Amino acid sequence: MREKSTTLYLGPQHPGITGNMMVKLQLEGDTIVKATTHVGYLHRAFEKLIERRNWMQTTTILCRFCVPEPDPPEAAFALAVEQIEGREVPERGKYLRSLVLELARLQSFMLWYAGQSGSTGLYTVGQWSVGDRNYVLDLFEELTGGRIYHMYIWPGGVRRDIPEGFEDKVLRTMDYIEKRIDDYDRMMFDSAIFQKRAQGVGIITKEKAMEWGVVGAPLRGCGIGHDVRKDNPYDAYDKLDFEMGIFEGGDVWARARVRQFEIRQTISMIRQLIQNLPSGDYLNKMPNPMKWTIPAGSAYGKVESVRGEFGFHVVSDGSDKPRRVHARGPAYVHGVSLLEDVLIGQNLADVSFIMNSLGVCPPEIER
Amino acid sequence: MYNDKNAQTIVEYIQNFTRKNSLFMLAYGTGCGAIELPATLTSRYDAERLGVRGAATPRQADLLLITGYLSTKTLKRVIRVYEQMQDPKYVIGFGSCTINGGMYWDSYNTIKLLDKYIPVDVYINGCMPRPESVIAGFKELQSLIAAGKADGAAKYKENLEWYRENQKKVLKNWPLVEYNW
Amino acid sequence: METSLIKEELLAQQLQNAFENIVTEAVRKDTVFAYASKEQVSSILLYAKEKLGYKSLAHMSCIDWLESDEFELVYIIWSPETKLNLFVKTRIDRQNPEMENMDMIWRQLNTYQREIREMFGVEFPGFVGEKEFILEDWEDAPPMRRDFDTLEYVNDTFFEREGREDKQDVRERIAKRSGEEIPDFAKKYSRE
Amino acid sequence: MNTILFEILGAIATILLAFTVGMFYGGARRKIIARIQNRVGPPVYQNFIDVIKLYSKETSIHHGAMQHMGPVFAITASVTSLMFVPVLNGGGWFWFDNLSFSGDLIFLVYMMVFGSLGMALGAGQTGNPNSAIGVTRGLSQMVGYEIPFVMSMVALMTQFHTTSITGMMEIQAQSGTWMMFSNPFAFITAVLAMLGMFHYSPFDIVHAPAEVASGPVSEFGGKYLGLMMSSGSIFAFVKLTLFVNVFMGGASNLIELVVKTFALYMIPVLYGVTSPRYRTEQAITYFWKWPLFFGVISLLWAAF
Repeated sequence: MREKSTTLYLGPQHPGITGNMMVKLQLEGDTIVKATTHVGYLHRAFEKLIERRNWMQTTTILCRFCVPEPDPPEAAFALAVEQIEGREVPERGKYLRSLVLELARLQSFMLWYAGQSGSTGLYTVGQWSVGDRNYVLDLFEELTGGRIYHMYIWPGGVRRDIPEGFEDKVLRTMDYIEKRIDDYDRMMFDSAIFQKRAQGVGIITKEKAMEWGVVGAPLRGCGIGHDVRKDNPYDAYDKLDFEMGIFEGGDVWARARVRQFEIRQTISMIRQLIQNLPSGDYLNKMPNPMKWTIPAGSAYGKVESVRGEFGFHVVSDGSDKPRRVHARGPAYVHGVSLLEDVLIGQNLADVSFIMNSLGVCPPEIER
Repeated sequence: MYNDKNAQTIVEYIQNFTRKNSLFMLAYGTGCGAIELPATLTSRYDAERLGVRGAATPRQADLLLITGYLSTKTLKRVIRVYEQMQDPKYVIGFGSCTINGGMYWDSYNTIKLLDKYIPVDVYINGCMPRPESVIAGFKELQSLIAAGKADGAAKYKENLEWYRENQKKVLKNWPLVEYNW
Repeated sequence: METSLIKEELLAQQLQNAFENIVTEAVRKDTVFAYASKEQVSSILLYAKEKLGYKSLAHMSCIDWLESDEFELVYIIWSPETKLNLFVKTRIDRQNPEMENMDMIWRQLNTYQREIREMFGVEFPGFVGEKEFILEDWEDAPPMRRDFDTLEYVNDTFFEREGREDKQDVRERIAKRSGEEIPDFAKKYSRE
Repeated sequence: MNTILFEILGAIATILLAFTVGMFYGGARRKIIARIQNRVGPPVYQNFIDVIKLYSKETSIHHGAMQHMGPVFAITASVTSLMFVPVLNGGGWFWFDNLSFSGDLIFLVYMMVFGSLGMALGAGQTGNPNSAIGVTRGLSQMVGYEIPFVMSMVALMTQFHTTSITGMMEIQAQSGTWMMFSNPFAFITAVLAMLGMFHYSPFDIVHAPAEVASGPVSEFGGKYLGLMMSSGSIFAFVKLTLFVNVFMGGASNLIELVVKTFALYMIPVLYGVTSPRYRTEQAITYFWKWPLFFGVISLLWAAF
C-alpha cells in the first residue's frame, strides 16, 4: 500500500525506550527496514573522572555505571584490583559479596519483570514487582545505608558487617518474594497473549550469538550455556549449588524463560549464602585508603550481572590513581550494533519489547 | 481579604487547585534518577494518589522532571522538550547533579547548574533522592502552584535571551530558532 | 602459586611457538599477556580464534601512555574451553595513531572501535561506522587523551553554583543566609 | 416554542449526564486498576480535575486547520451519537425526547465510526510519525472490530424486524426477556467487539505508550486533549447505554442505568488489567476468529 517509508525517532524522549537513548527507525508499514542507534545522552565521562580520583574514590563513582544493578560494577572493579594487587578476600567477605550481588540480581530481575511486561502494556505485573522490589531495597538500606547506590564492595572485602538479625529478615523477604513471583508468572508467562507476543520475536541464532559476543541471558536463551559464575567462579560462587537456565530458541520467549528460571535460582542461592555464612573477618584491612597505591599492572575483572558479563579492565601505573578503568557492560554489546541488527524485519510494536529482553541499559553503554 | 492585592480570584483559585492536583509528568528519564520513579509510582509510594501521572509526549505534559545529571547532548533535547510543553509548565530538578553538578562536578560533558539553562521550580536533593523526597518535592511544587508562585515558564519567556545565551554557550552548532513551539 | 599456572603456561608456550617476535607471559590465574607489534595483532587474534578456540572477544581497550608518547591497545579474548583470558597488547604511535580495522573478525569490535576512535582519535582505516558515537558537536581534543584537561574545560564552559568556587563547606553560609540555627553535626565539619 | 426550549435544555442535560457518568467511570476505572495493583489510586473525581486543568491550559500548537478540527469532529460525533441513543426506557430523560427514529441503529453504527475518522484526519495533519502510525493502527483495528459488531447488530435487526432502538427496547419490555438471552451469540459477539471499541488493553494498540507514544493524540495537548477526554467519556457512555438498551432491556431509571452500564463496563476494564497488548495484526486476527464465528452463528440463530 504505502511504498514510502516513514522515519520514526524512537527516543530519547519516548515512553517505550529503556532509558535515555534513541533508535532511529526506518519503517515500511509497521515493519522495520533499518535501525540506527544513537547513544551518548548519558555520557558523564566516568573514565575521565576516574583518572582524577584516587583508588578509594573510584569505588564511590563506579556504582553509578549502571543504575538497575549498581553492585556488579563494584564487584568487577574490586576483583580486578585484587588481581593486580594479589590481595586476598576473607571468606566471610566473599560470602557477603555474593549475597549483595545476588540481592542486586534479584531486584534487577524484578525491575526486568516490570520492563518486559510494561512494554506490552501489562502494567499490573510491573506495579506488583516494582512495589515488592522495595522489600529488597529495604534490605540493602539496612545493610549498606542506601537504596540504590551501595558502595558496599571494596577491594579486599566489603565495607561493613551485616547488622544483627539481618539473616532472618533476608529469609523472610525471600519467602515472601518467592510466593509473589508465582503470581507474576501466572499473569505474565501463562498469558496466551504474552506467549504469542514473545515467541519467534527478536531471534538471535547460535552462530550470531558467538559472532556478536552476546552474553548473559540472551546467550543462554540461544542454548549456549555460559555464565561467568560457572566458568570463572569468583567470590563464593564455587561453593554454591545452582544451575544455569538454558533454553533453546533465541527469541524473547526463551530469554524470558531463562530469567524466570534464574530468579528462582537466585532466591535459592541467597538462602544458601545465608545458611552457610562463615564467621570471621569481612574486610582485609588496607592502609590509609586515601594514600593507597596499587602496584603497576593490568587485569580484567568480570562478574555476571543480570544482563550478562560485566567486565572492568583496570590498568595501574603504580600511582595512587588508576591509569585507566575501562568498563564493558553487557549492554555495550547488546545495545548498539546487535540491536541494530536484531531489529531489522521486526514489528514496530516489538522494539521496546526486544530492548527490554536484551537488557539494553544506556548508562553503561556510554558511561 | 478583598483588599489584599495578592488574593486570588475564584477563577484563579480553581485553576490553581486543578493544576496542582493534576500533574502530568513527562516520561523522560534524563538521568539515573529515573530508577526511583517506578518506585515512586508503584504501590508503596503511589504518587498517582496525588494526581501525578505519566504523560507520553511533551504536548500533554505539565511537569518535566530532570532526573539527575544532564549531559550537553541531552540538554539540547531537554530544551526542545521544555519549549514544546504547553503553559503552565513546571520543572523539578531531581538529585544533586542538577543543583551543582554533584559528583560529576569536573566532568566535561554534564552541565552543573540546571537553572541557568531552564527555569527550575523545585529542587530535590540527594543522590539518589528517595521516593519520599520525590513525593516531598511534588508536595512542595503543589503548594507553590496553589500559591500561584510556580511561574518558571513566565520567567523563561521574560528572560528568554538570557537563557538562550547560556544555552548557546554550551551547545555548539545548533541553529537555535527563537522559540520551539 | 606457580604450580597452578599450567594451563596458562601452555597457552603462552603455544603462542610463542606460533609467532616469532612476540613476548608472552602467564601472569596469574586465568590471565595470559601477549605483547606483539601492531602488524601481528590481527594474525594472533585470528590464530587464537580459529586454532585455539578463543571464540569470544571480551573487551578492547585503549590506554594513553602520555609519558612514552604511545597508545596501548588491548584485546582481551576468552575461550569457552580453557576459560582463560588472553590479553593481546600492542603499542602504537601517539602522534599518528592508526590500527588495523578488525570488525570482521568480531562484529562487536565495531562498537569498541567507534568509541576508541572518538575518545582517543585512533583511526581504523577502512572502518565503516558513523563518526559520532557518544559525543555531539565536539570540537576539542579527543577527551580521553590524558592531555585533555577536563577541569579546565569545565571551568571554561559551565557555570558554578555560587559559593562553591573553592569547594568549601557551604552549610554554614546557607544556614546563616536563611536565618537557621546551624545543627551540631554541621558544626563538626565547619572549617571556620 | 416552549417545547423546543425544553428539548434544548434536555439535550444539554443529557450531554452533562453522559459527561459526568463517563468521567466518573474513567475515575472508577483508575481506582479499580490501582486497587488491583496494590495501590491507593487517585480519587474517583480525578478525571474531572484533569479535564478542567487541561481546559485551563494555554494551547499554542498549530499544524494546520485539520489539526484544530480533529478533536471537534471527535466531540461532534460523540454528542451526535448521544442524541440518538435513548437514555432511559421510553426514549427520554429530563424533558428530552431523544432524536430516535426508526432507522437509528444503522445510523448509529455509522456515526460511531465518524469520530475516529475525523480524529484520523486531524492527527494526520500534525506530521508526527507517531500520530500517523497510530491512525493507521486505529483504522486497521476498526476494520477488525466493526465487522463482528455490525454482524451482531444485523442479527438483532433481522431477528426482531426493527432497526429502531426504542423499538427493540419495547420488544424486550413486552416479551420480558432481554436480548442477551434471546440471542446470546449476538451478545457474545458484541461484547467481544466492545473490547476492541474501548481501546483498553489488550487492544490499546492505537495509543500504546511503549510503541507510538500516545498515538493519534501525540501532538494534542491542553484544550485539545481535554476535548478528546470529554469526547471519550461521552462516547463511553454512548456505547455502554446502547449495549444496555439493545441487550439488557434498557433502564427505567438512572440508578438502574448506572448499575447496568457499570457492570458492562467492568468487562473491558478487568480484561484489560490482566492482559498484555496484542500486535496490530494479531488483534485483527483475533476479531476475525471467534467474534466473527459467533457473529455468523448469531445471524443463523436470528434467521432460523
